[in-house]
Amino acid sequence: MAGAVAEKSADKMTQAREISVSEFFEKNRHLLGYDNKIKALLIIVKEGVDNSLDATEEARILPEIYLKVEELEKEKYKIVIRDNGPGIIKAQIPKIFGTLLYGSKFHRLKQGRGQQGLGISCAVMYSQLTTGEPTEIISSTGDGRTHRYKLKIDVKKNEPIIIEESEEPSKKPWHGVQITFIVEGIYREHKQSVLEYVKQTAVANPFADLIFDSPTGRLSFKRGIEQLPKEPQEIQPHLEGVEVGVLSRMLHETAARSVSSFLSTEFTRIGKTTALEICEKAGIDPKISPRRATDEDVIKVVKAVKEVKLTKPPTDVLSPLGEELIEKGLKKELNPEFLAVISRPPAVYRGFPFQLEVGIAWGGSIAEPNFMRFANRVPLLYQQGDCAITKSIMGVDWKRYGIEVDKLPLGPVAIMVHICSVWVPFTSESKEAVASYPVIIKETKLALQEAARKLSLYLAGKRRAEYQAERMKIFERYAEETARALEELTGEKAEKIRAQIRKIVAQAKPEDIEGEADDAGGASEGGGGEE
Amino acid sequence: MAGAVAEKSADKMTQAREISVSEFFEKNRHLLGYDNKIKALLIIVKEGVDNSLDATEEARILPEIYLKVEELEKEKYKIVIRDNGPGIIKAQIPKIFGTLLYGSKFHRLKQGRGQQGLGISCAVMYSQLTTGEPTEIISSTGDGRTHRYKLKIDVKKNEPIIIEESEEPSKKPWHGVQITFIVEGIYREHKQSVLEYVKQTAVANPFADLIFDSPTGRLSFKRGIEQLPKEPQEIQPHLEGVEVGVLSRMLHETAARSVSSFLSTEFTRIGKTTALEICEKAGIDPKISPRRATDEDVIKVVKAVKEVKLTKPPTDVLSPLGEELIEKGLKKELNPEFLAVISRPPAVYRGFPFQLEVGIAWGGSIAEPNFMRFANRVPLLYQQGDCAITKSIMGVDWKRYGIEVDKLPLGPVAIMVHICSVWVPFTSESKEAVASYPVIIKETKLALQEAARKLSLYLAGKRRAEYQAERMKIFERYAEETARALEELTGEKAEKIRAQIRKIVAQAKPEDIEGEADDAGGASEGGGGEE
Amino acid sequence: MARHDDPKGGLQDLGRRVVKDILAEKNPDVPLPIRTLANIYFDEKSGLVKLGDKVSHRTYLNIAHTRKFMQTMLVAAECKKIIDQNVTTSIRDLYYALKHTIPQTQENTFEEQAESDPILEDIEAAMDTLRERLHLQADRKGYLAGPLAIRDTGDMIDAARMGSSGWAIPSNVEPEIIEFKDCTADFVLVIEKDAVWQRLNEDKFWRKHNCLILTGKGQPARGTRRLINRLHTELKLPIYVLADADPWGYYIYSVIKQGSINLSFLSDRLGTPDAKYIGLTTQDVKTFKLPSQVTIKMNQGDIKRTNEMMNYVWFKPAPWQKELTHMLEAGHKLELEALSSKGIKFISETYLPQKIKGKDFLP
Amino acid sequence: MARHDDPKGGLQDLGRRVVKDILAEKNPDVPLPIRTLANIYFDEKSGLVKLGDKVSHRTYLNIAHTRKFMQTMLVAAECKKIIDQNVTTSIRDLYYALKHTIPQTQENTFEEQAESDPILEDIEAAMDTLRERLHLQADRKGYLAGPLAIRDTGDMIDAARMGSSGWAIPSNVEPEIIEFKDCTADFVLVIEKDAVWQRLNEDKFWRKHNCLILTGKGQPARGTRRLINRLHTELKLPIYVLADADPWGYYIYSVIKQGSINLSFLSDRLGTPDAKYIGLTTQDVKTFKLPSQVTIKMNQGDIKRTNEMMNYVWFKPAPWQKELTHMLEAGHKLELEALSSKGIKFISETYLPQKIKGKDFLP
Repeated sequence: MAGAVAEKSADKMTQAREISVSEFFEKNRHLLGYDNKIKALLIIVKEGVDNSLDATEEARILPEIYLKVEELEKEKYKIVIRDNGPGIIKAQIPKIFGTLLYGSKFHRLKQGRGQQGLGISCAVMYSQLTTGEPTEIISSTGDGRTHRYKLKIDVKKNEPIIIEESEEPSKKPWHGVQITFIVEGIYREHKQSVLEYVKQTAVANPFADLIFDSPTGRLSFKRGIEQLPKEPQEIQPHLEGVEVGVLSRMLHETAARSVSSFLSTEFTRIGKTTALEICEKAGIDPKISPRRATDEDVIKVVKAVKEVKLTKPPTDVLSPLGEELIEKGLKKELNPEFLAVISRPPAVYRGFPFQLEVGIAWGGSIAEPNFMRFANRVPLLYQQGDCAITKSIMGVDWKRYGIEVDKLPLGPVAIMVHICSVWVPFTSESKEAVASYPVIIKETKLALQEAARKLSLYLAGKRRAEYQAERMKIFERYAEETARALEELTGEKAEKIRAQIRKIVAQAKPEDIEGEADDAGGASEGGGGEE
Repeated sequence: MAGAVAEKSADKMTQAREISVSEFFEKNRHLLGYDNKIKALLIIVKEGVDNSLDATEEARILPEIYLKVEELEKEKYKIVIRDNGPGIIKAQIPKIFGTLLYGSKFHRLKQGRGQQGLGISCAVMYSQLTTGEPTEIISSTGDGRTHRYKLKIDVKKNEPIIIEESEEPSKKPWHGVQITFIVEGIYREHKQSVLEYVKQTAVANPFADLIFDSPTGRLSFKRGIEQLPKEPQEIQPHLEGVEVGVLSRMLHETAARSVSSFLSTEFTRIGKTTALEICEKAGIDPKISPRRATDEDVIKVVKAVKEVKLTKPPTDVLSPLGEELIEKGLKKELNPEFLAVISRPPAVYRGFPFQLEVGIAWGGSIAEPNFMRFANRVPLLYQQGDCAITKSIMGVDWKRYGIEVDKLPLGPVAIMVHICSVWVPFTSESKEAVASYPVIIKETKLALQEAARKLSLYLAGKRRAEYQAERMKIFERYAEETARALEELTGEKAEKIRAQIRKIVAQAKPEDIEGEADDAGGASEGGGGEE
Repeated sequence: MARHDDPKGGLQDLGRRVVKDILAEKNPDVPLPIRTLANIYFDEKSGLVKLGDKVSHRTYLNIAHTRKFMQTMLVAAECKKIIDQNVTTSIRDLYYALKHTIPQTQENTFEEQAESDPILEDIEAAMDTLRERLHLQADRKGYLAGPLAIRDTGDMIDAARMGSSGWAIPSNVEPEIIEFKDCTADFVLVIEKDAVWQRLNEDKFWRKHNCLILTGKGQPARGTRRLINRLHTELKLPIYVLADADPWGYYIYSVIKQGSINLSFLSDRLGTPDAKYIGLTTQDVKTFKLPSQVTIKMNQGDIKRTNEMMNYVWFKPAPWQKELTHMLEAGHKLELEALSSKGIKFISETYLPQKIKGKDFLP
Repeated sequence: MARHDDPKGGLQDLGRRVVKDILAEKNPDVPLPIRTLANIYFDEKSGLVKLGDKVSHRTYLNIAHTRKFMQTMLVAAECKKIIDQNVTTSIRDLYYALKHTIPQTQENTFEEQAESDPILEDIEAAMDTLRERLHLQADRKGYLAGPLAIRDTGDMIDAARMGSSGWAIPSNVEPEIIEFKDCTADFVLVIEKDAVWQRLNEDKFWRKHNCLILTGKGQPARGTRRLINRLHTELKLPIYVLADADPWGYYIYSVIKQGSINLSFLSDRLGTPDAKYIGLTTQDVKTFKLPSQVTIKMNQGDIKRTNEMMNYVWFKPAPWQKELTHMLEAGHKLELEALSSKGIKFISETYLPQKIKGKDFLP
C-alpha cells in the first residue's frame, strides 16, 4: 500500500503551483466588499474618490473632484471620476491600474486613505469580469501632454494588458487623473449608498469641492474652508508591540552596524540611552552586528522592550480633522442646537500611532439618532455592528449623561467618530469596520465620554433653567385663586392679598423655595375601600 | 505650479513597487482569523487537522490523527499534528509550507477542506512572527525514507527559507506527515476552542480516529464507522452564473476549435445541442474559433446562457455526510429522544454545486439549544451571527412547527447544518462564516423546514396521544358527581346512572367526542357591573 | 322550555330528561337558550330586548362541555334542595354549598363563583324563571322615597316617612314579598347616583313635585329594575330617568328601559319600555349655560362605546342619534354633579322643574 | 388646633391666620397633623388608634406645596359657603363645584376627585371635626334590623318592622339627625356581608335572640361605624362582629374596634373599643367540623398582610396571635358562606347560638 500511496501523493503534488494574487481576489472578491451589485458601485466610486483625495492632498492641492454615475442599460453603469491632482507619470499608469498589490503606500507608515495598492486595480478587474470592458485612464502631470490608456488585467499573471494607448498634447494645461469604468451594478439612494458616501465625504473633507452627477441629478458640495489640513508625516515603526518575526527580518536588512544603533535609527523615538537600556535588559552586547544577532537574542530584545518605558510616537505625524473642521462639517450639515467636539491626543496600538476625534451634535435639525464613522476621513457605511466604533458607542453608559439608550443612544443626537492612523486596522480588506483593539475602543470611549460630559452639562443646564423659571411661574399661577379663597374666608380684599403674595414671592430666597412634599396626607392601609 | 506638481508626482511614483502576498498577509493577518492569541491556537490546529483529513481522505486511507498542544511557557505553545496520510514528496515540502498561495486545490473544483494553499503556510508565518521559531515538518511517502525540514518564510519574496534539512531511512515503514509549530497563544476550553473544534470534528468525521493530548489531558475519539465516505469528484465549471471576464479568459485559453465545442468541452453538463442553442440565442456562428470571439460576442453568450434551461451540475461530485453518518454522529454525542435528518439534493450557486444537510435532535440528553455549523466537514466556531446558516435558522418560522423561538429556536433542541461544495463561499479568508447567497439560504431553510416538519409531527403526535388519554379521563372524572346530582333531581339511583354513563363513554366514537365550547353563556356588555 | 311557575317541577323535569337519555345509552343533552348578542333581538312591538330561539346543546360527551354539564346538574340539584327546605340563600352561598374536591382528583367542582353564576343564569334562562323563584337572592342596592306605602312580609312601610335614608329596596320585590298598598305620586324619578338622590331627598323634592325618587346607585340591581317595572305596570306611574351624560349613564337608562342582553330572557319583568330620559345630555351644557370646565374629555373607550351604541336598534330614534352625535362632536361628557357648578340647589329648583314642565325628555 | 364645635368659625380662623402671615410678608403656613403610620399610636387606655402630635407645615413658597396650599384654601372657602347656605352636599359635588380652569393657564384647580378628597381630610383633621359638621356627606351603605326605634329628621322609624330590607343606615347619623327613641335589644351583631345579614333577617334571628343585626356591606362606611359607636356608648349594647376568617375580615373588625389609621383623628367617634369578635376564625374549621374544601388557600398577599397584622399593637393579645399563627400554619382562610356547607340554617341555628352561649369571642 505504501507504494500506491506515494504514487498518488506524487501525482497530486505535481499539480500544485503558485497562485497569483489576481486569481485569488478574482475568486474571493467578496473579501474586498464586492458582495452584491449595489455595493459594487459604491466600492468602485469609493476607491476612485479616495485615491483622488489622497493624491491632491499629498500634492498640497485643494481638491476639485468630479464624479458621474450614468446608467447605460439595466444594471450596467458608466462611472467617471476626475480630479485635479498631480497626475500619474506615463510609465506607472499600467502598473498602478493593472497590477494587484502594487503601490507606494504599503510600506510607508503615513496616514492616508488608501493602503495596500489593491482597491483601484480590483475595480478594474471587477469591471472586466462583469462587463468585459477595459477601464479608461486619462492623466496629465501638467507637462502639456495627456496620456490615455485602456487597460485590462491578465489575471493569471497579475499584469496589465494594454488595450489602447495614446498620447496627445493637452488642449489646455492641466494635471490630474480621470478614470472611466464600465461595470455591472445597481444604483440606489438608501442608507448605504454612493449618495450617502458622497455626502459624508463632504462632511469629513470640507476643504474639497465635490460635484456628483448622479442618475437622479447633480449635487454640488462647495468647499467650506480654503485650506488643506496639515500634511501627515511618514514615520518609522515604533518599538511597542513589534513582533519577533518582524524584528528579526529588520535586523537582517538594516544598514546599521550595531544592535543599539539599529534600535535608535530604525525605530521612532528610540534614543541612544533607551537603545542601550534595552540591550542591557536583554542581556546582549549592544555593539554586536545586527546580522550576528541570534533568534534567542531577538526574543530577549522583544521581552526587554516590554520592561522599558518607551516614548510615545510623535504626535505630529497624524493629520486629524481638528475640532474646528469637525464643527464646521457638522454645523453645515445638521444645524444642531448644541455641539461638542473632542480631539483626543494620539495613542498607539501595536506600534502604530492613531488618534480619535468625536463630534456629538444635539437637537436643531436632527430628528433621529445618526451615527457616522470615518477612518482617515473616509466614511464607513457597512458592517456597523462589527466595528470598534459602534462597540465603543454601545460601551458608553449614556444614561449617566442623561441620554436615553437602547443599545445605541436615542433622541435627536448625531455622533461622528473619526479615527486616523498611519495604519487603520480594518476587520476585512473591504475596509468597512475598524478592528476591536482594546486600546482603540478605550480611546474612542474616552473621546465619546468627554463629549457626552459636555452635552450632559448643556442638557442639565437647560433643564435647570427651565425648572427655575417654571417654579417662579408656579408661585405666580396659584396666587389669584388663593387670594380669592382667602377673601371668602376672611373678608380681606383679594386684590390686597394678591399684591402681598407677589411681594413675598419676589423677596423669596432660593432656600425658602426648595422643599419636599408635605406628608400630611393619610396612608391607605389594608387594601383600600372608601372611608 | 504644474512643474512642481509633476516633480512631486514623479517622486512619489518611483517609490511604488509590487508587494508580496506574504507581506500583505503578514500585515493583515486578522483576515485569516489571527485576531487574538486564543483564536490563533485554534486556527493553527484547524489548518493542520483539516489538511491531514483532506490528505488521508483523498488517498482513501482511514484517518488516524494525533494532535498535541503543550504549554512551553506562559503564552507559548508547541503544537504537534501527525497523520497517516500519503506524505509529501521531498521537493514539494518547502514550497507547500514556505510559500503563501501555493497549492494544488485552488484551480480544482472539488469538495475539500482546504482551498487556497494559504492556511498552513500562514501558520508557519505566524509562528515565526510571534516566537521566531521555524516550523518542523517530518514526512514520508512510505518509500522507507523520512524527510525532516525546519522552515521559515522569506516574507519579502514569499519563498521558503530552509533552516535545517535531513533525510534518513525510516525506522519502521510509514507514511504521513508530522508538523510541529512553536507559537504564541493562549489555551482555553470554552465554546470557541481547540477542544470544541476537536469534538465537533469527531461528530462530522466519524470515520476518523482522533487522539488529542491537550494541556489538561488526553481525549480519544474512536472511529465509529470503518468506511470512508465516497470520494468527491472534480468537475468542470458550470455555465450558470459564469461571468463575462472569466468566459472571455477561458475562450482565449481553450484548446477547442469552435465556440460550440468550447462550450461543450470546457463546461460541465453542456451537450452539443445546448451549445448550439446558446450560440443561436446569442446570434453568433457556433463554428468560429474561440480566439476570434469579440468582447461583444462574450456578452451575447452570457446573456444567451440566462435564456437557456441548463442541466444542473452532476450530483455525484459532492461527498455529503449522508443521513446515516449524521444520525450516527448526533446519536453518539447527544442521545436525543427524537432525531430528524435531511440531506437535500445538490443545488448550484454561481456555477458551483453545493449541498445542504441538516440534523435536528430533540430531547434526551439535550438540555439547551445547541447549533453546530459545518462546511465540508469542518466545524465553524466563530462569526455565528454573520453566517448564512445562522441567518437561515433565524429565517425559519419555528413557531409553525410548534417550537418556541427567540430569534433562534429555544428548548432542548440541537441543530446541525452541513454545507458541502466544490467551493464554499466564506465571508472572509478566516473561513468562519458562509456568505449569504440567496440560494444557499433558500436550500438551508428548505432542509431545516423539512426536518422541522418531521420534528413537528413527532411533537404533535406526542401531544395528541397525551390529549386523547386526558379526554377519556375527563369523562370518567365527572361521572360520579353528575350521577349523584341526578339522583337528587330524579330519585334514580346514582349507582345505576354512574354505570350507564360508563357504558356511554366506552361506546363513544371519536366524532361523538370532538366539539367546541357551547355558547350558552351570556356576554357582558357595557362595561360590567353585577346584574 | 316553557316558563315554569313550578320551579321545582322544572328542575325535576330537567333531571328526568337527562336520566332518560342516559338510560337509553344516548349522549345526554341539555338544550340551553343562547344568551349572546347573536341570539338577541329588539322587539319593536314591546320595546324590549328579547332572547331569540337559538339553542345551544350542552352534552356530556363533549370535552369542552363535560365539566359544565356536571356543574349544571349540581346547581339544579342544589336549587331543588333549597326549595325543598323552603329557605332563601345567596348565590355566593350556593357556590360555597357546591364547592368541594371531586373524589380521587385535585380538582374542585367549582373553582370560583364566576363559574357557578353563569350556570345559574343558564338554568334561569332554560326554565324561563327568576332566580328569586329558585329561592336565590340577588345583590341589592337602591333606595326610594316618596308617597308610597308598602307591605313587606307583614310589615307596613311608608316611604314618605323614612327620614334621611329612604326605604332600602330589597333584592326580591316580587308581589308575594312586596305589596303596594297606597300611592299618591304622579311619577317616578330614577336617579343614577345616590349623592344626587340624597340632595333631592334633603330638599324633599318628592313632596314639592309629588313623586317618588329612586336611586339604583349606578347600574340598578335586578330587584330595583323589577320594582321600577312594577311601579309602572301596576301603579301606572311614568318613569323619568336622570343619569350622567356619558355612555355608561345612557347604558343604564337603556337597561332600565329595554332590559339587558345578558338577562334578555327576563326583559318583560325587568324592562320598562315606557321610561323616559330626563337628563343629563351633553346638549344641556348649552341649554343651561353650564361652564365648560365641568365637562370631561371623552377617552378612547368612551368614543368606541358611543359609536357602538349608535348602531343599537334601541338608540335609533332621531333624538338619541342627535344626542350621541352631539356628544361625539363635542368630545366631552358630564356627570350629574356638574350641575352643582350652578349652585347647590340648581338641580332641584331649576333643572328638573324646567325639564319636567317642558316635557323635555329623550325617548 | 382645638376641636371646633363651630366649624364655620374654625374655617374662618384658618383663613385669618394665613392672611395675617401674608400681610406680615411672611411665607404663609398651615400646620396639618400628619396622618401617616409615622404619627399613629395605639392608645392602650382607650383601646383606640390615635393621631400623634406630629405636624406638617404646608407653605406657599414650597414648590411641592403651592398647588395643595391653594387647594386647601379653596376647599376651606367652599365649606364655609355651604355652611352659610345651610345645605348638605356630597364630596363629589364639592369637587365639581371647585373644579375650574385657572385663568390664563391650561390647568384646573383640581384634576380629579382623588385630589380634593385628601384635602378635605386634611381640613377635618386640622380642625378635629367631622365632615358631616362641614355639611358634607360621606358615602352610605349598611342596614340594620331589630328592636330599635329611631327618629330621623322628624320621621319615626321602627327597625323591627322594616320587612325584608331593614333600615338603611344614612351617611350622617349624628344625634341632630338620628335620635334613638327606644331599644329593647340585648346586643348588636355586626355582620360583614349583606347576604348573611339577609339570611339572618329572613330567619328573624334578631327576634329569637333579641338583638340588632347590622351589616356594613364590607368595610363599613363612616356613618355605619359612627352608628355602632353610638349604639354602644349611648345604649350600652355589646357589639359582636361576624366577619370572614381572612386578613380583610380581621382588618374590618379592627377598624370597627380601634378605628383606622387614615381617620385616626376621628377614632373616638368612629371606634368601639369594647367590640368583640364572634367569628369566623380558622380555628372554627376544627371546632365545627367544616369540610376542608370550603377553605381557600391563602395567596401571597394574604400571607404578607397577616404577618404585618401580627405586629400591630392591637392584634397583640394572645388569642389573636394564636388565631393569626394558626391561620398562617393552616395556610387557608374561609368566608362566612363556608358555613352553608353544613346546611342553609347552620349559621343561625347552630353556629351563632353556640358562640354566643359559650361567650366564645376573640378580644
